[in-house]
Amino acid sequence: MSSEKAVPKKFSIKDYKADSPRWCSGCGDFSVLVGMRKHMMDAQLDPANVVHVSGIGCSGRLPHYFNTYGIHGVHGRAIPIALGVVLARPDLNVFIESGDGDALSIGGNHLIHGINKNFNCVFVLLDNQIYGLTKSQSSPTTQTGFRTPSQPEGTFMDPINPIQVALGLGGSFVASTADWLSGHFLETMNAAAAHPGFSFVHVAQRCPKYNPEAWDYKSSSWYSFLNHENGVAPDQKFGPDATIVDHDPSDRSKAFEYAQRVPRCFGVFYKDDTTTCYAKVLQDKKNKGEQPTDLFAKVRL
Amino acid sequence: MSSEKAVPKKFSIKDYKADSPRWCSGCGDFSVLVGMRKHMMDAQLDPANVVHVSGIGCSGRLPHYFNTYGIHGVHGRAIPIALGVVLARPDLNVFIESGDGDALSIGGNHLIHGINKNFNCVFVLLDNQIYGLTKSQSSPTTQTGFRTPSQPEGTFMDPINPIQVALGLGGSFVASTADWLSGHFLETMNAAAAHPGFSFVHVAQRCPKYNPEAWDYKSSSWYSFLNHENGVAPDQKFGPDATIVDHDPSDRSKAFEYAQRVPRCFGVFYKDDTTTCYAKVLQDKKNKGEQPTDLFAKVRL
Amino acid sequence: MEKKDIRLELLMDAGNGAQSAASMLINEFAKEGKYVFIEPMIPAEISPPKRTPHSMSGAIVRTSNFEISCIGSSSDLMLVEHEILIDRRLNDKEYTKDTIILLDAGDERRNKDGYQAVYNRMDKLGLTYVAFNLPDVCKSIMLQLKGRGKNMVYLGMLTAIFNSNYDKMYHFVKTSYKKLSPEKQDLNCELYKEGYKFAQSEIDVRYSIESKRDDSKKVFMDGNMAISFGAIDSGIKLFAGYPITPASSIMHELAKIFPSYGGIVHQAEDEISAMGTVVGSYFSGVPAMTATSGPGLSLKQEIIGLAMASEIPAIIVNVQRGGPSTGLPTKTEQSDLQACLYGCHGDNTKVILSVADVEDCFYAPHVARYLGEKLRVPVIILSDYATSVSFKVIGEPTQNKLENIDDINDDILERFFLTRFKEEIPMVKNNQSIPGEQGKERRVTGLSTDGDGRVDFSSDAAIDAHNIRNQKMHILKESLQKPEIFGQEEADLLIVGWGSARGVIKETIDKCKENKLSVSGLHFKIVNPLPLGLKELLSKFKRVMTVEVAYGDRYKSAPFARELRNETLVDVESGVCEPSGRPLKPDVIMTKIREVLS
Amino acid sequence: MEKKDIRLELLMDAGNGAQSAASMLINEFAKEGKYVFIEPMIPAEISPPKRTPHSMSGAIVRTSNFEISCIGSSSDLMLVEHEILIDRRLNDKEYTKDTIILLDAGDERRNKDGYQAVYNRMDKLGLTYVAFNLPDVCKSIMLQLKGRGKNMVYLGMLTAIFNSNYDKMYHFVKTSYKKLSPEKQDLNCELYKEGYKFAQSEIDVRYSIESKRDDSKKVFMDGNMAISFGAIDSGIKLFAGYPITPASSIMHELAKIFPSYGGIVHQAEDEISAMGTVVGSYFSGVPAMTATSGPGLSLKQEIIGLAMASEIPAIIVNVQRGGPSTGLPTKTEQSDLQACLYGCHGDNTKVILSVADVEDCFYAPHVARYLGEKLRVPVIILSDYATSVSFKVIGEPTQNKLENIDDINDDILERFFLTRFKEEIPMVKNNQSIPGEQGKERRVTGLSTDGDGRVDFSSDAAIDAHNIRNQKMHILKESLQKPEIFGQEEADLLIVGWGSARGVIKETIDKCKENKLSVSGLHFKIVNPLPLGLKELLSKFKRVMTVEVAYGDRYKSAPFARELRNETLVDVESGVCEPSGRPLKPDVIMTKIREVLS
Ligand SMILES: Cc1ncc(C[n+]2csc(CCOP(=O)(O)OP(=O)(O)O)c2C)c(N)n1
Ligand SMILES: Cc1ncc(C[n+]2csc(CCOP(=O)(O)OP(=O)(O)O)c2C)c(N)n1
Ligand code: SF4
Ligand code: SF4
Ligand SMILES: [Mg+2]
Ligand SMILES: [Mg+2]
Repeated sequence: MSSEKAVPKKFSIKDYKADSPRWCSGCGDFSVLVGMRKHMMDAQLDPANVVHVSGIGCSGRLPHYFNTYGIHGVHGRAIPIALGVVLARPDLNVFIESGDGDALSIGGNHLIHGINKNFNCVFVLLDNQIYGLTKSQSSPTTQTGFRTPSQPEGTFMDPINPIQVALGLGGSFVASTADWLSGHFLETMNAAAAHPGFSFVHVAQRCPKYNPEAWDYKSSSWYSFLNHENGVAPDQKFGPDATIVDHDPSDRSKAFEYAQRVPRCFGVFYKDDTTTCYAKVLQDKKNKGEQPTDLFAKVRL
Repeated sequence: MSSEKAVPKKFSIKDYKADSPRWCSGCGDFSVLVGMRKHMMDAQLDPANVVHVSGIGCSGRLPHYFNTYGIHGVHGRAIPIALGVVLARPDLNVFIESGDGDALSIGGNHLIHGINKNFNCVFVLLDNQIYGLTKSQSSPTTQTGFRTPSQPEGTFMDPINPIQVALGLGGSFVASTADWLSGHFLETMNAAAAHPGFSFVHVAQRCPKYNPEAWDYKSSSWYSFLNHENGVAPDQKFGPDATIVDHDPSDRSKAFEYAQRVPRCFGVFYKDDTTTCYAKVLQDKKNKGEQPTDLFAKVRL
Repeated sequence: MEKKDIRLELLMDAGNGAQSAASMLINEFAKEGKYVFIEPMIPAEISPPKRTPHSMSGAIVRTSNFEISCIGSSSDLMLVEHEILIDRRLNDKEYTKDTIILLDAGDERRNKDGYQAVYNRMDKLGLTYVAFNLPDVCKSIMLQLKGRGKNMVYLGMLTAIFNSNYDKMYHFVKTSYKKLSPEKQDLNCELYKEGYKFAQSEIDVRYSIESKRDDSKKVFMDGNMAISFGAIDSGIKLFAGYPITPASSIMHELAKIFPSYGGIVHQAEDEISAMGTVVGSYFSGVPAMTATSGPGLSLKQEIIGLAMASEIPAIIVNVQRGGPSTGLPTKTEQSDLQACLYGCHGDNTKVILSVADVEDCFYAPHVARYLGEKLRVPVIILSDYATSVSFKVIGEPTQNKLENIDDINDDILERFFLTRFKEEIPMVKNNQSIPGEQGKERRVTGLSTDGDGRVDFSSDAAIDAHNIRNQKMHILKESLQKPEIFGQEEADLLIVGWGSARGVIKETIDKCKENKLSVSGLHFKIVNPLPLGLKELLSKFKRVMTVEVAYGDRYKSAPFARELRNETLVDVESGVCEPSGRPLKPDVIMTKIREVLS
Repeated sequence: MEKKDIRLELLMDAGNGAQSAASMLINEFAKEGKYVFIEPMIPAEISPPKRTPHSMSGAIVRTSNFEISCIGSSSDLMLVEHEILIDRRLNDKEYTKDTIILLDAGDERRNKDGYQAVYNRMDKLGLTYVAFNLPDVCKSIMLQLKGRGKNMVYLGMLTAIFNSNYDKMYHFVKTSYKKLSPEKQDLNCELYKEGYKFAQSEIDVRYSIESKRDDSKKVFMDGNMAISFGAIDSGIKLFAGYPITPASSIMHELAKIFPSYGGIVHQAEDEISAMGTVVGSYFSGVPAMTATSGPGLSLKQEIIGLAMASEIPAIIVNVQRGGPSTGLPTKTEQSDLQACLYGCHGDNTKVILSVADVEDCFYAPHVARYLGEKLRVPVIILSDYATSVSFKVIGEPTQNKLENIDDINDDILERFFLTRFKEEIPMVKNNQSIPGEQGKERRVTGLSTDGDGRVDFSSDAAIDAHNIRNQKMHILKESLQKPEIFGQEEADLLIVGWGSARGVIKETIDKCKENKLSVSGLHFKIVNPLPLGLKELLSKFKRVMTVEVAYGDRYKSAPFARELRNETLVDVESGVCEPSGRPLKPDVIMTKIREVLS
């Protein structure tokens, strides 16, 4: 290899494109796909150094559509698989895509421990408030009263609030955005990627097929943007009628408040770049490991 | 059967005793065993109507030692099994015993969903801050720096705070007590059993064998009691030097604060008797179900 | 063309209503007294982009004037929306020289080359096809319906082609769109009418089947509906499940009606949890069931083992789909047999039932309860994708409203080739009381115990428990009757299958009889344990081979062949063992038979 | 008594230090040039109450002047702390008429009747026993040590009884208690000395074994340590696990030293997660391993299937314990074979290695890497409780510091009866790049795909993938050599086993030779796939039977017998198949052999 530095290759959006998606038309997953490609281009990530990891669901198909490395795993287990990538190869950029069922129902335990371990990745929770791929059963975020084939008289438990849960579990970066807020989405992704640790990004995702009522993307009066110089700026193009709330993402108690607030908020709820990263600790241990000693020293007679 | 009401039989403590335990001497599980027997006697529960459900661990052996019904299940899955009992037989009194590894590591997802579903049971988390039965690996609550065979240079992640997690998940009853505070323990159990819904009781449990440093049961100056008429009174006999803090268990935000507080607190952090109970909703649906219609009506040609 | 047996296919882009059109058609067929069987073809994605191979959605309909028990091998008629779908579908090779393809040429202007390529392909294959263009009137009505409604045109066409009752069907169409506005309802009816007229005048293909009058009550349901109804009728009171294709519809069906029958449907956070809840319920004396498919089965293994070791009954429906791993969620396979048999660590004893058809689906829960509660073991009901989604017209089953399992009807046991237990079943734990019983309080555990249920790690306790658990299964083994034989008890060849293979085997053997081939068939419903006397039974045939929708080759026996080989030491070959995702086909088996016999 | 081969047992209440005393003793034995093998007996609870049957803890030590490969059948000497322990232990029937029992009668005053009952029992069994009372000096020193130290007395006694080197052992004791205060160290040494003196003067039992001089370097480790060292030497860089007996000590050992070798130890939140992390790591090009036992294996099944379908290597160590379910965590069994083979839903192809002894444990990770990476499949290494905890003195293995798997030593492959692959291995997915490789970006999935890795639900794609996956395994099958045979290639009887059965088979066949019995042995290390030519091999024997620590009976073949029957159609009987929790015993096999041959 030559010792001169190669002129950095400029990656264009098409360098991130792979197979064509098989979602319903109007599905918010398309916008997420586009937004994430944009983010990778913005960050000029070499596709060869990117790994997308997902579970099963409509959202779980995302990795197939990026021309990067990817693991479309099994239902609910994207986080442990991604941790394997991160522990093995700290040089890679790791993204996780998970649905509300995938992350909060079957995958709940890994979410607890992923957040707690705070390993470096961007975790994108595509919340369409429904099980898409299995044809519309209630998910942990389905709105109360919404009729589904598994709860035909209306979903009867109160939905879990994913942002509150992530904060409760001690998340070091907790943000929320929406698939249709393309500018806000992109900036959120950029901020998440810049954060060292487990960046939890909740995405309001449209499912026109099974839960069109979940998110009213045509109006913007029902939500607020959290605004701060250390956060993400409001998206006034796509969310012109949203109120704007100033919120310092280092304030955890306030973050809890905003997480529970009506109208609901998009933006960065909480961020702390100083939390211990599990993978980093382990990698440091390994790197500072003394030189290999005699393997059998201890057991030799 | 005679139509006259039978005179209620008075159950004595020995009616709750079964096999003799196989724990290390000095283990806090003994105190929990005694405390729970006392509670059952106080409440004059018919042993035939009690079911203890546990996972695997030293703590998981508890059900064997009560002369009631019991299921010593598999590691981490006591909650789903107990839910089965509760859904099937709302007439039974259901207790769950789970260790810190059982509940917070492998069983984390069921804890999320057990708390969220808020079905009627008393959930006892025996927190010795260590994996006892498998010989002392770090658990999610092991104190930072504590050396264990799995993290021999010292446990390096910050411990999970079980009380904060339970509150974050929306627990309807969240309390903490200690195995050696026999009066406080008993009262906490009584309060938990009286609560309709998922009563989360955290128990500081001594493991003299593997983690004697976790809880300093000989002194009481390092903790406080939360005190309130709707809570549990301080245990001044066993905790004479503990400070006393007034806390109204209906105040969730304050509960969060106390959960994170140093010195740590014992008592009822939060209680809300009005939260929807999953099992009850399902049972009501079933009970109000119209009379059986013709099974084949819909499919008959 | 007067026929006894016709298979037709309607293939459209997903979301265009092929399945609902087909089910209207066969409803009418069924009312006319025909026998019908319908297998929907469902894409694995919700609404994959149209005009791609992935969007192929539709239905295969087989109708006849005699009882049919499988979907058959190839279609007589295929009505196809565009060139990509037929191109995709031809790969499955479910056609013959006599197959007629009606190809809508409406998209030809969008892809002339594509159409031409398909025409060439069909020419090369020697297939008869008609490329048609719908009349403009249809197109303009569809425009008013925002592009929808083509399925009604096709339904009209099929009504004409099959000489079905136009008036009744028209009425049916009219009443089927209750949720639409009256105008839209009318437009759909119009489309139906225009399709009928179009085919009447322009399409020169006709089929008819003489309808049989049969006044017995008939019901029309698919395998999963039958399991749900069966669960209710068998006295199960709790269902715990987690959504997974193709098992989910059992939960959906129950969610609608279970509460009226005193039942509870619980959607758990995952399959492990659902399994735990079933165990908790059954321990408490309330019969409970879960339903899942491959990946979910893998997750449930640990708790299935707990149920077995702690002698708690549990009913698990596993609807097999294409595998391994996430595999092909909307395709059929029979590859989970061994995961059911051996999936859980340690020595395993459990009962595995399989279902041959929709009727079996209805009665399997009854038998599962009987065996599960008598033996106090987990019982797995193995169904498969094809059975779960295939609708069939069947005689209305008698309702049992079973409470106490001892009241189970002998006929139901007979259906699964089972004799009622005559002896007491031994238990590892002598006390098998349920909560509430006073003075009999007890604890169960997955740890080794003695007969009193006390934790005991001694060799004696372990060996005793192993012996008793296996003894229970052996009692069942001894209670099994000879499985169902089609044809002679001695012949040149025996084909063997289980579960959904029954219909295909039956039909194949019928054909063999017609062709005077010395071939018999053997079919199993209970696949674990296997009955006694199998070695003698198989030894009467010169060759024995299985037919399975599962992998096998010269080095590796297909799953059921493997079990039979071990059990009998007879050289059971893996005859037809192609996990293609499609059900077994009598023609493929016939070809294999001729090859073997030649 | 001059002997070639002695087995002794030290049984004490849990927590009293029997195991550490025994390991000091055998360390010294080993240094003296004896061959040693030690099997600890560990209760399933941490410190069960003393003076109960549950508290039995101890060690069985076998020592000899020839290479030994199993723990044997019965003990020559048992030194036992009190009457309850010997009573419990007699149930296991590991004694002969020649067994001498030294029973500490110190507790006799607490339970005269109990002692008497045991004396009666031993009398009835015709056993020789010596009830002894420790001298008061020991008691008073132990008092100063708060009741501890009895194990040192016993160690002193054993030194005398075995004519071992007192000075060296004294020194060893002295340096072994570094963590104690100097006074306590001295007290322990005192106790040791007093024990020695006591036995010298009061106990009239002596054994000696002529030590062989052998100057080659020796190491002393148990199976799990060997696996840990092997993992490091084989170039594995990541370990992800969840604690479970008896697999945990692999994680513990690695946690201590792995970082110095560039490795990472990750304690996951559960077994599913650990498995996922292994897959993520291996996909990224970094060899990774997990280790578990039965219940954990059941949980891992789904992701093992993902690894298989998506062609990601993964190394899974499964240390078998007593089952089913939670079973007997500190007892041995070989009952997970079929869960490994078939546990995951759908058609499964994976490699299963088993280990015969401590040396195999060291090399198994190398072979697992070789096969896993070449074939890109999951590889399971099957060990068992007995192997995992049994210490053995072995020649020091050569270190390989393997990086590229193609550099693996032929000797290592040979050890597992394997030939290096000569051909290219076909892959379902043509592109098998790892992250970082530019222009070769790819996605993997558990869904069905075509050769380009694109999701494809067509029959053709599914069939192709099935074929290629199985073809890979067949290439391995064809690369397997004939497994190890003990004795002649033709005989009246062949006994067959796998994994930890090797030593017992070897020893049994040696005895058969001595007794001129026409019996051979066959042992497998790779248990899936099985080698070609087995039918021919087995057919040369009049009868074939397996010896397994797993359940089998007249109706149900033991697991390995079942596999062989299917593979060969030879009537392989389940010869010795008692899942007692104890390792196979040559004597039990001999009895069976005589029964069969008579
Ligand atoms: C172990 C397992 N259980 C169940 C399924 C079936 N399944 C596939 S996707 C899915 C849920 C999808 O919902 P969500 O995670 O919200 O994703 P979405 O489709 O809405 O994007 C389920 C239950 C599976 N594939 N594997
Ligand atoms: C599936 C499974 N994984 C692992 C184990 C091993 N195991 C038994 S108990 C236990 C943890 C015990 O810790 P904890 O839950 O804190 O209980 P304690 O013993 O401390 O009371 C583990 C990992 C098991 N039995 N099953
Ligand atoms: S079902 Fe919903 S989430 Fe899935 S592809 Fe369609 S619109 Fe998107
Ligand atoms: S190890 Fe700890 S928790 Fe377990 S029995 Fe002993 S003292 Fe109790
Ligand atoms: Mg969703
Ligand atoms: Mg613990």
